[in-house]
Amino acid sequence: MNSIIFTAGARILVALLFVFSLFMLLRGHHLPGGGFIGGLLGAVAFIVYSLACGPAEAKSALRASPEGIAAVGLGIALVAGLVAFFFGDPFFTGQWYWVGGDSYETSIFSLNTVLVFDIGVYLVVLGSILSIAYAFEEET
Amino acid sequence: MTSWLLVMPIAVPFATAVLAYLMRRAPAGRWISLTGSVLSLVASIALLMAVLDEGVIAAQMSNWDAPFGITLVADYLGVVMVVITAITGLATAIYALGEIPERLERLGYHALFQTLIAGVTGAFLTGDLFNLYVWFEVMLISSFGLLVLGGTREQLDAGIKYVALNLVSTLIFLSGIGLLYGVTGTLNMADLRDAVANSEDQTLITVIAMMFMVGFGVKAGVFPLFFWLPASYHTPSFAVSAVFAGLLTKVGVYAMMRMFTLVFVGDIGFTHEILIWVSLATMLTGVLGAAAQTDFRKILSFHIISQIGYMTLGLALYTPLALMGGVFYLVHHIIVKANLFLVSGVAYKLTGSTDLNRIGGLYKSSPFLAALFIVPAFSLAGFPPLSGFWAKYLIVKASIELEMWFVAFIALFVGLLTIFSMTKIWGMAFWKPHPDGIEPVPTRVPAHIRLPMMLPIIGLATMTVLIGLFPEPFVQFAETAAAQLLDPSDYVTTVLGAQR
Amino acid sequence: MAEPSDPNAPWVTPAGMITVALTAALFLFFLQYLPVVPRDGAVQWVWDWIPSLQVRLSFWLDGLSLMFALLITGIGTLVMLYAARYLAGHPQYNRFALYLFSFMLSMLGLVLADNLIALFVFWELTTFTSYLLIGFSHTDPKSRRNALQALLLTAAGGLALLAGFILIGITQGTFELSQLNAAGSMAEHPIYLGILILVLLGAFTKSAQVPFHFWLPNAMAAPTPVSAYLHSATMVKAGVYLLARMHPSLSGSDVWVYTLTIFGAVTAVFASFMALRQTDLKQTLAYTTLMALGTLVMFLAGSSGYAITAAMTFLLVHSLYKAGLFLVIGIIDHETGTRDANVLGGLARAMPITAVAAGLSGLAMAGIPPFLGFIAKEVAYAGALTMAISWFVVIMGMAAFALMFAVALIVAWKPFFGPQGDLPRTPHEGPWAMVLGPITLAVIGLLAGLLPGVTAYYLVEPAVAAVMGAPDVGGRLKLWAGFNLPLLLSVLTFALGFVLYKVHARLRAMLADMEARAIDMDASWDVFLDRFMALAKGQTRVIQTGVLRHYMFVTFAVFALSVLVTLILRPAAAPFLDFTGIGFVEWGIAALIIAGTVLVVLTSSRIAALVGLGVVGIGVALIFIAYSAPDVAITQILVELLVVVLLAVALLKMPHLDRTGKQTHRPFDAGLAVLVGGVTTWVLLRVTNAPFDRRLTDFFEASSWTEAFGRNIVNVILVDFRTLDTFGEIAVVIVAALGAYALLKGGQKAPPDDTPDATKEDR
Amino acid sequence: MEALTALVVGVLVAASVYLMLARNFMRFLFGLILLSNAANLVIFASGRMTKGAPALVPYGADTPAGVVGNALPQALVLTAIVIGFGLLAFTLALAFETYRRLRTMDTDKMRVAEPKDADEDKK
Amino acid sequence: MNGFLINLLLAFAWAAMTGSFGLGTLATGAVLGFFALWLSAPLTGIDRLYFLRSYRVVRLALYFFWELLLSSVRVAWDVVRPFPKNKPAIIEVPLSVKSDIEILLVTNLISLTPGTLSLDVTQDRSTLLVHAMFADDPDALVAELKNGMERMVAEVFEK
Amino acid sequence: MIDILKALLILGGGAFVLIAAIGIVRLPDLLTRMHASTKAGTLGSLLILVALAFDIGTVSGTSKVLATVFFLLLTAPIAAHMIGRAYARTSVKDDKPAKE
Amino acid sequence: MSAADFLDLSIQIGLGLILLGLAVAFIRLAVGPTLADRVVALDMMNITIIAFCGLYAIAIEDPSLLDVAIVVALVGFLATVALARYAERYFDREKKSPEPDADKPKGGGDD
Ligand code: NA
Ligand code: NA
Repeated sequence: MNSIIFTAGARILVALLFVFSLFMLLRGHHLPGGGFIGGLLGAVAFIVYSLACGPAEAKSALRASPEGIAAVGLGIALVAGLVAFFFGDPFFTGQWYWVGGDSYETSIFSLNTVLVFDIGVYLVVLGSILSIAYAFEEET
Repeated sequence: MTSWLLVMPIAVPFATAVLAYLMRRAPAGRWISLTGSVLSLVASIALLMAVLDEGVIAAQMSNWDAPFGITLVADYLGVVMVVITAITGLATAIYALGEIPERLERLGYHALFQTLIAGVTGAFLTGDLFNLYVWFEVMLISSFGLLVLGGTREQLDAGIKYVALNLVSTLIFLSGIGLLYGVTGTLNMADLRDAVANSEDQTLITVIAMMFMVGFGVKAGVFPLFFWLPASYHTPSFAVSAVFAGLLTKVGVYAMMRMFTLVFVGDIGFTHEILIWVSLATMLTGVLGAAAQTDFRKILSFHIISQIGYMTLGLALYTPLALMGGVFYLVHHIIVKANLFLVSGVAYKLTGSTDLNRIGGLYKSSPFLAALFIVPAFSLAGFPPLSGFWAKYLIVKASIELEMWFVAFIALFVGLLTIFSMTKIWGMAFWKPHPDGIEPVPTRVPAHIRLPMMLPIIGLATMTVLIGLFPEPFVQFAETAAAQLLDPSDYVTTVLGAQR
Repeated sequence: MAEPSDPNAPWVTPAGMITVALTAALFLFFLQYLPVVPRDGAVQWVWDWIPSLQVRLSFWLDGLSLMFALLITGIGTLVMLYAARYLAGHPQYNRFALYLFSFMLSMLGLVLADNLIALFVFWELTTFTSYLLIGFSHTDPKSRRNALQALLLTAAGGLALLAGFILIGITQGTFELSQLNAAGSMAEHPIYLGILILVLLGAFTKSAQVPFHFWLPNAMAAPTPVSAYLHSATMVKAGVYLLARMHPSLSGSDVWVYTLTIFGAVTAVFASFMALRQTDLKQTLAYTTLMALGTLVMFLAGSSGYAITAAMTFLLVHSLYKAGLFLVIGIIDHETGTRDANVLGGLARAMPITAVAAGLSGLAMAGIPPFLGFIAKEVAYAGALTMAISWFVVIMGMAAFALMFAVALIVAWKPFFGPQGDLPRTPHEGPWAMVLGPITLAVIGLLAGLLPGVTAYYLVEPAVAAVMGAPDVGGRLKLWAGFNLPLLLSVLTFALGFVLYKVHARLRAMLADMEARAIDMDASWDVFLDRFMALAKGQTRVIQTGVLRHYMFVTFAVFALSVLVTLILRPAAAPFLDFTGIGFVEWGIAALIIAGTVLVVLTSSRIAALVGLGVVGIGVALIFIAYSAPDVAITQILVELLVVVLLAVALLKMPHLDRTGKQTHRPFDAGLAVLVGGVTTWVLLRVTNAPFDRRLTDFFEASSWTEAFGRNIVNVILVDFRTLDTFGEIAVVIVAALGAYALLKGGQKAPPDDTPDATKEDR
Repeated sequence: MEALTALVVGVLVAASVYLMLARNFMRFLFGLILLSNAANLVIFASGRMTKGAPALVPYGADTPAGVVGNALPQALVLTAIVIGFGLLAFTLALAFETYRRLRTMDTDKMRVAEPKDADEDKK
Repeated sequence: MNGFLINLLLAFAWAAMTGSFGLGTLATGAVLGFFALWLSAPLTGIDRLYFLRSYRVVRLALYFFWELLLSSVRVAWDVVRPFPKNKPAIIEVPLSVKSDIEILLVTNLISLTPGTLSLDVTQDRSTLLVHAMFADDPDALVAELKNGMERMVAEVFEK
Repeated sequence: MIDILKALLILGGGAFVLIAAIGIVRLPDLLTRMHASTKAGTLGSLLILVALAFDIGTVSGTSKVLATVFFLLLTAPIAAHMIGRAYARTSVKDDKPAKE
Repeated sequence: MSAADFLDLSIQIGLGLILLGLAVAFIRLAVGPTLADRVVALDMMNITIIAFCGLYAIAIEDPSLLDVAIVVALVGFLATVALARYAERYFDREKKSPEPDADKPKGGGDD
């Protein structure tokens, strides 16, 4: 679109939006946010990118095809559910590992499948929306 | 572990879809899809064994008690639908090896196909109303993709109508869920049974029930909501139309059967009475529509509608025998109708068209295919001793037992008209010589295409014959399924009492 | 016309010989029961088939079924042997053999079955296999049409029969014929008339009684061995068999007597005249079959021993001579290339053995002593005198028998001993495999007449006993029964028959004239099918218009009506509007949404519509903000934004919102729209008027942090309490993306104007 | 507020039905977007609309302090919004591609799959 | 303005968004920011080092907010007075700043200050197209813009 | 005292927002209208956000408000520029009314 | 009137002003007449939403609505950008191929 002003703004905004999207993803379990909102924001970031530099460059910045990212995201979400099998729990039962303690109160932080699932959601939403947006962009 | 038996028939096709998509460019995609379909069948048979062993089984996803978490549950009806879905899935996955060109594979055919199977299976197994909506959507969006994959003008045109009408039904369904939740405060279907029964505003419940009936009615393709079906089913690739014909409308019928035996049973004199008339109109208009067509797949498409009428009639009559007939009909019809569409694909390969006026000569040069057509075609027409006869027999007997002479008359009369259409295909595609004098010799099609296409047809035809000749286990199964539907106390206690 | 066989082609093929051998073995199997059944009574075999449905593969071999079984397998063996030679070298002979053999088995099952449902299964199998046989010359459109006609008519009757059987099963509590018959007549049951009508519909269509007769002559499109088999001994007799088999259960009412008498008589006489009318010998025989079927039905109306004995004897005779004569016609056709009665003559010299066979069968048909046909006729007159409206039966019977006499001369005498005509081919004696059948049948027919006691003891009397439901009640079979009324009637019959033969050429012209003026059922069939097709097409054109907005209109109308009808038919109080606690902010937001909506509806600028949608989206997000749903609000805003972005890209290559064509439907659309909107509001108001059950929400609020370790309850529901929903949801998103991607990217590679082939290229 | 939302839903539904009955498929698409919004509002209102704090558990507490919005319908609506977006995106792609190939958005003229003379036997 | 600076900025942005300036938060922000920059590296490929002139930033900020207030009042007055009086025109302002970030800042600030609105920058980055609401004397306006906002921005980024 | 300040900020913000809206309706041409939305609208929002910052009073709340303000100041002029540029390119240069 | 009362009143008045602003902006959005006019109005509404979120957060004393405001502030401009870009690209196309051709959307109507 070769607007110098927009491109210059986009340089800041893309990074900002992307960081913000990760922020929304990570805090989503406790405050407004989560995988959907994060993924949508991430997609917006890369749409801004593609508006500034064209879909080809935005795609290459993504390092992987959006469809692939989405598929991997779905795989991650599925695995987050299947992990419960090895702990004798039903599908999608959240598995929590407390780092430095044995409960929420005593631990420093936790590793858990719930967040892994949300990351899968994030990737699916990001990849899918970008896939659609880029396809439209390339066809017009 | 019960929990995982319920999960695997859904999880396997999803995992397959992911892998098949990531490896879609290599020929690996189709083999991954095929392997996945085999595993799905194994998983669903394992579930079947468990259900036969224990009766209704249920599990709480994410380990939250019902009705707070999402329940997966398999009773006889649910599990048989899952198994038959896996069978249809495997059959069409094999068929696709021969039919689907690489171009469509690269566009993600296998992934879309597997998510379709996953969505259908999820719909059959879920015990949660909103979750049912989600599976409906998974199935629907996959079917959208598959329907227009390839992008011919015909497909796009069909896609517009298919998508438009299905989206409307989806939104009606979604609103219905919202409203029902607003009345009862719950989404678990077993929990809803009591909540609905105890509701003080039964008129409102009936109104919402009618909304569900309309929403499911579009999916099932009942009169007068079936437009999307004949508008589209003749356009996608044959493997796709086979799996559509076999499974998609049945999900609507299944959902109707589930909701109108488990939840909406407070005003049977109204809801089910209406459904009787809807069913009759469906049977008649569908079969008349078929009679008017001269295209192989269009005839088959209209017949789906007609046969759906029998299934909903089984529900509407609401006696053990009628429901049994409905369940039997569901299973029989999936096998038979999917197979007929697969046959139409082979006929197309051999003759170059599905327009009955432009093809012919198959009987002379492809007797084997002719035999494989005859079996599902006459089963569909209700000829004994094929599966369709027992299905129709149960429905007719149920209506005669109720002394609903008119219903029985229509059921039989529509059967006669079905014979008419099936013999029309037989006469024009098989008996009649090809108008251009072409001899559609099967061996002209290369073996690596022909064999994968024939194998599932043989398999499904064999099943049709076997069910017809040895219906007892299936009848008994349907009987138990019907009993569980009419008295869902097992279902309810199993779901609500499922251990965390 | 059957396809001519290649005289040099090998005819001893595996398919042919296996079927002949198997059928012969079956014949021998049943033959061993010939002494057993008269002595020890019925034999039963039972396999449980579908116990849950009371359907058993129970077989009941008594006099009636034994006679049929022997006829089916015996004639079947001869016909199959004949067919092997007749169709030697035919490319589809193997299929033919398979069909014929399958038909034979089905027929056998039909006559042996004791369970009504099992009987019906075999009944339909005979329908199906005969469809394949009649349509054997499938490249001929006429052949296909006639096969379909036979199929539809007999299947329609079959469906009525099924309904009748189901009714019997429901009312009588059993499907076993042996039990039903043992229980006696069900004429007193309130539903008896319904059952009777349904069963008769099945029997009459199958046995081609007027007015369902027309399929039978048309079915002659099949190769001659098929005609010989199906239309003599087997399929068409299935209806007669059923009436005989169910005689104990269903007879015993006036309806039974009069219906059978009248339908049988009308069929017999009508068919007789039609037989005279034909010039094609095969057609002539076909009509005599009808005649015989009518006669049999007429006599089954009776309940006296003589009436039933007459029926059983005549059934036996007819099966033998009719099969023989059909086979003879086949040989004539095979050897001379024609079946035209006007042309054929003087064949006796070239085909002596065939002539003998034809002569013997003809004499049996004519009812000349000492053939069994004579005895049958005698018994028939004796039986007729015992029946209700006996004068009618006697007159009708005499007309039929006299015509049979005349036809016998036309078919069996004239081609061999009449004046020779101009033949397409020089005739030779037929090959032995073909001649064996007719000569064997003719000899058996002669022997059966010469030894009436044996015939009676082993075949007729057990059959009669089976039909009557009691032994030793039949009439006696005697060659010489003394000077009595039946003998006098016989003599009268011969005289009448001879006169008819003499004048048949003139009669034929007269009949042709009459036929032209009569209602032609066969032509009506075509008209009926055309009308039916017109109806089907008309209804489909009305319903499936191909126009999306029609579909959409109906769908929405059904939705609105389904709610409205419920509200009208069920007690329904109007909901109340409670605006308390709604401040100006909420009113403002509502106004904004409505304003945006109105803009989208009214504008013809797509960009205005787009921003209008944006306003609605913003308004909805404001509702979510005002009612404390930040997650939903953010999602709503982001999604709304993406919608605008995508539309702004897509619209570049899409058309404007031109209003093209006539828009007269819009007022109706608006009406429906208001209706649907109103209905939705009504329901939503009613729902929200009621108190709410917060069970689920309370649980989520209580355990979100304490058990699921998350403070954002909405998110915890999404990723923990209801993960499966979310999983399905992301699956929807990804599949939507894949689908859209495939659509947008896949189309490019397709050729610009694609035929259906374009998507299905081979690899 | 449910009463007012019900009125808004009614307007949205009426408008979307009117749009979906139009011949131009773009209008259908607009109607679809409105109808999705209406369905979401139905769910939201069915769970009753609570003016209060968002459904969050404050730090340091085990359960929400005071009345908070009903979280379940929020989660359902969120799911429905995202699903609706997926469906809409696909439908838009379909409309786009259809126009590219059929050169019309007039659904009355979309008669490729069900041609006008399809029901006439070509004898 | 180099990568490190942007990274730091992003880390603080993160902290601001989380509302906690603890070391952990900042570190997380820095890591995430690094990741974000890595992703958007093709966009932010400037490696010239600038000293952040903080006092100039503050001065610029204060000046800007004051101008924003002034301009808003002026516009508001023009909106509400019975007969709006303005002489709009598009004027061309020669640009001396060249870097993207400077141009962005200049144009954004011009847009938010009295009577002017940046429309476009020519492709050679030499001219800024500005819409002026009260363009009685275009030349004076150009001079004012160049000596005001642009100079101050340039000073912020001065080496 | 702080309440009064908040109230004034709110009233001022609301007034600027409304005036900006009136501006885009009342002012004669597009570019002039954009002055209203870009400046008065932004300022109005800023004032209210400042009031919110005072209202919350915590560091985290304030920092969030600052982030919002920063984002708004960054994006609003860019958006305005895009419209202005599009308007200038599509209508002014060719001297004909912009068509959508 | 106490300061708190005055604040409450101001909040109500402020909300009223903001909603009125939305309504007025809607007029321009509906009237147009050009794409740019509508986009300006939409942009104005975006900014107003931020104000609304902020003020409503004060009104219900819940800062979590600020999250909504942040999102709108960050991404709201994208709609404007996308539409502006649409206008430019559409105009470029029209200029490139003013004569009707197969690939161009049918003209006519008012947009
Ligand atoms: Na069907
Ligand atoms: Na029997």
